[in-house]
Amino acid sequence: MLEFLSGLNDKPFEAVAIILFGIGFTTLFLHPNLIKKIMGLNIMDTAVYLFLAAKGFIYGRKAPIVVDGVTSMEAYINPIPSGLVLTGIVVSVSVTAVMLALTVRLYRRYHTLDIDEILKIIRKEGN
Amino acid sequence: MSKIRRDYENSLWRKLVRFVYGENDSFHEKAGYDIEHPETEKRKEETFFEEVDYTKKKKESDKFFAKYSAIAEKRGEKVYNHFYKFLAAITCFSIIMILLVTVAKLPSFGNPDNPVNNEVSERYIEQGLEETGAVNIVAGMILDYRAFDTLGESHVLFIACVCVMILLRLDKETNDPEKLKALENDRDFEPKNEAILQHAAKILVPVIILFGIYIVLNGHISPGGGFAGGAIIGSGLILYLNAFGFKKTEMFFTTKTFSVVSVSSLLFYSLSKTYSFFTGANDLHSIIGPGTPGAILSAGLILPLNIAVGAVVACTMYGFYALFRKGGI
Amino acid sequence: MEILYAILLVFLIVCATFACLHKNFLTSVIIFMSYSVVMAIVWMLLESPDLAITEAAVGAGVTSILFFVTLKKIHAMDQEKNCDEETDTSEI
Amino acid sequence: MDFIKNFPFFSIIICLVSGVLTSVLKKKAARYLTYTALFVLFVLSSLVLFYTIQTGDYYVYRMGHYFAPWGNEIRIGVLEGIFAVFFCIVMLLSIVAGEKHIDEDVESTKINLYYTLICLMMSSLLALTYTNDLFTAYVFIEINTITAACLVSVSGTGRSLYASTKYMIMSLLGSGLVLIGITLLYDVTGHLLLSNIHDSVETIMATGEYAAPMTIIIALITIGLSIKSALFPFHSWLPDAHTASTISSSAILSGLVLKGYIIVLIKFFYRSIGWENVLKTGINDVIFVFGIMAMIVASLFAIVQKDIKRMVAYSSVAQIGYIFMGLGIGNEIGVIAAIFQIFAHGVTKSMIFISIRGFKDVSEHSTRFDGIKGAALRNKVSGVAFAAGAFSMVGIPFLPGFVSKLNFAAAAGDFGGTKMIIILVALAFSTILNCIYFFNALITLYTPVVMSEEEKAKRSVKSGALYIVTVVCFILVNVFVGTFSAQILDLIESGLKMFS
Repeated sequence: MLEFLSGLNDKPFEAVAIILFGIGFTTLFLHPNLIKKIMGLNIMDTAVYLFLAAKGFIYGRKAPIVVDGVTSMEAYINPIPSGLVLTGIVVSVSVTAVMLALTVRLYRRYHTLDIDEILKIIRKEGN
Repeated sequence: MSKIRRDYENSLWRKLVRFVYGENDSFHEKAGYDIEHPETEKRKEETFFEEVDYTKKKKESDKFFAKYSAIAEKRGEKVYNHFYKFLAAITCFSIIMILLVTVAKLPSFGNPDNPVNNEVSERYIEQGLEETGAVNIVAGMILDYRAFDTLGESHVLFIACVCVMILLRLDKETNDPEKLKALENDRDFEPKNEAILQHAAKILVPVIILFGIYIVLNGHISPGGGFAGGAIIGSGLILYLNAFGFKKTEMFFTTKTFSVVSVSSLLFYSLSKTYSFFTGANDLHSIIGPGTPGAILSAGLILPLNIAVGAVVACTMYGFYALFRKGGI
Repeated sequence: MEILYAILLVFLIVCATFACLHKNFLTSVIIFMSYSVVMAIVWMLLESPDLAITEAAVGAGVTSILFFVTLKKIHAMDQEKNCDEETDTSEI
Repeated sequence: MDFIKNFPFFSIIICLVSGVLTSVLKKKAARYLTYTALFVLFVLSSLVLFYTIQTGDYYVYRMGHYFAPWGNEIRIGVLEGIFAVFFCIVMLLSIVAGEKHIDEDVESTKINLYYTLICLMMSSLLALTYTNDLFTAYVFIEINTITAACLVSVSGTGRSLYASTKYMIMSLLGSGLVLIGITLLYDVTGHLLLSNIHDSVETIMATGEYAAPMTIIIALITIGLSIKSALFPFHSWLPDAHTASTISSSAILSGLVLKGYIIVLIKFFYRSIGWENVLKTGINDVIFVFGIMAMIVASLFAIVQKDIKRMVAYSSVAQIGYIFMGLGIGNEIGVIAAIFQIFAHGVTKSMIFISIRGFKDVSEHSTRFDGIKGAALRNKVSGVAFAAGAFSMVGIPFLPGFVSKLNFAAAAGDFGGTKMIIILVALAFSTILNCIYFFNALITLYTPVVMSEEEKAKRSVKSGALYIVTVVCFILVNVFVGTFSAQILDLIESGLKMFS
């Protein structure tokens, strides 16, 4: 059954990134608790950025900082994924901050962190 | 016998199975912050009929009937819960398997002739130095080649801070009783001024902020840049706030400084980028030259932009913490 | 060198699963913090230092501080609600 | 390079700068700055539209000194021009109509922050229509998500906080899938620019080397964007979000936010994958099926609702189903009909949400059917507006809804085969369902209710003159889109030709 996964054995970082994406996605999707959902969201985002950073890596090449004037392409890895992931990390922080602010407001209003519980209270009280 | 049973009960595999099949007691936070689930307790000490007069018995049977219908409805909901959780677990598992299969077919890890290493990355590396003057090619790419993304990026951070302000800021003149109550008890959450934290902060805070400034200033030479340096300065300020309390921090960092610093650096960022985009699009000569690579004051606009982004990120990170903690910056 | 990759990656997966499965919030936030730090180290190994510094400062630093302050805020609201209703809640 | 080419870039920067400025201004100053900014935007976008119609071809605006694959680039054609003008009109009218009501719903000290959200929402919508780079689209999708979630939760009631959290979680699931789609696409093609991706996709489709991952990538990005634009199976966040938010937020959310993601999807299909390759992978049939299901099931849900706002929200889900069904048909006319439906639904649905707030004023803040009985007699203007919106949705001639239904039938006719039968049956059935719930709402609104004196006093609050003027403008815009639909369709057709 595992021969179609054989392509993964020389790709350790991508395989782990996809597994982490699965863990984060499942937690965000399944877990009723809000804080665990946000944690799942963070894990999902960092997993995608790990995948993107692993795509830029080239064996035997150094970080894209020009060292003593060498500017040939063979000396450095691909800088584009680093640029994209830098942008992505800040997006994850801002989304986490907004979600946590919503959680605090929800807890102040409903005194529970469980999103199904909140739905029941809303249905009962009507607001 | 029971010891084996108990080990089996809380072994990892049993927990995973129960997590997948959705009995939620292994995850349902008994110890955490949820209220205890009333109906599980209620059902245990449920008493049946005693000899009572007719009206009381009528009321009793109504309550009894209501409870049973509640349980029936609760069971319906439990079945739905199980079904929904099982279906959701299946969809997540299938998504992960599909992704694993696609990743297996993708170009291999780390070999030089991937489709990713094409003429786009070649130009960034080959002419990156003399076109942008930034030794750190990634910083050159972010703040000069693809600057529109990073412009959007710092506005993502700004809009997140505005959202947290809308949600958590407690203004004096709100008439909402819940907010006013929250306003008082936030005030008494002043940090506890322990001596240990204050002494540690006295040594650590200057070092952290100095290191953050170093990262911001050398953004185009060594790795780092506006985002990393700003976050370091922001956490230095948070440490200072925790150690010395709101009164001392408000001496040098109030709402006015926050809005002045973040708005002015965002405006500087937008206007300088408008200038460079406008001159670029209309093929006018822009007066910003790449400067001598390696020197601090080189790489054209990248240094001031790094300082602006560092200021925005530092203010926003500190703003997040202060808004959460005190409901105001 | 391969062994180091393997150890870190297995550590990442273990941290991620336990951060999501653990009942207590404070422990799962601490496990999440270690997840971010190890992610920063992995990015160092993948030759992208910019990401390592940013992930360490922003991911491990500020995100975890925000989680902690949310827990503190929730615990504070819990205390204040309790002194109205005198029901006990377990320590964090 | 004549000066008018800079206008799209200027409009994005104006939004960003005015967004930053309003966060520190006072309430009244922030409000008038937003109005002037949006009016200037409207003028700039219409000038750009006329310019692109005259030149008859798209042009590429290079952001900075470096050409496209290296630097950023925005691309402006007739279609982007129409979208920009449409966004400006609906945004401006929604906010001006909601001015008095925003003061009631939002805390007085935070109203300038509300206008910050509006400006940055506008900049993300414009950037999403103009951008030619996939990662810039992702960054502005994130800005759009955060602003939309905060627009829902700005009123601060428990229900709006819950709706905003649910919306945020579903939306972030969607953008997680979009992000992994973009990463895989970048990894396989090596480019982030939509037009360059097209050439690599052609070679991939030809050699078939990465053909399987290619379909998965298209599927991921399509599912991600359809989650964000509330296509049928993923629509559960939309009714809560639209019912709980304030007047202008619900108008903007249903009229504009959902459309931004559909525009990115169309751009992704047309420009980077190429319409024939999309047909080859068969993704459009999946969208077609979801669209048909949305039209039928969402309309059934709308009938059983007891709250008029939830009913209109479910009808939004049905109309989004129309758009995706149009995309799914597969021929050129289907896409044109879908794009026209984007305008028709945007203009009509925002007007309906604005008019519902008018009913809420005159019936003690209740939007349930028993509460608003006879409200249209008390608040004449919103009664007329709701009637116009309902007629347009149902498909009365001279109104946009009718023209889009006509186009869908024409597209079905042109395509022929079993799809044509399915479409025509679904169109007829969902129009009947539309009639049922919209006319039911109209009847309850127009039934006179005998009220005692003090009830009459309580329920006769007068909505401001500005509200009446803007609602009349909304009706005029609707009639304009309905009557001049032939010219608009030609513009869309010419725009679509230069779109790929």
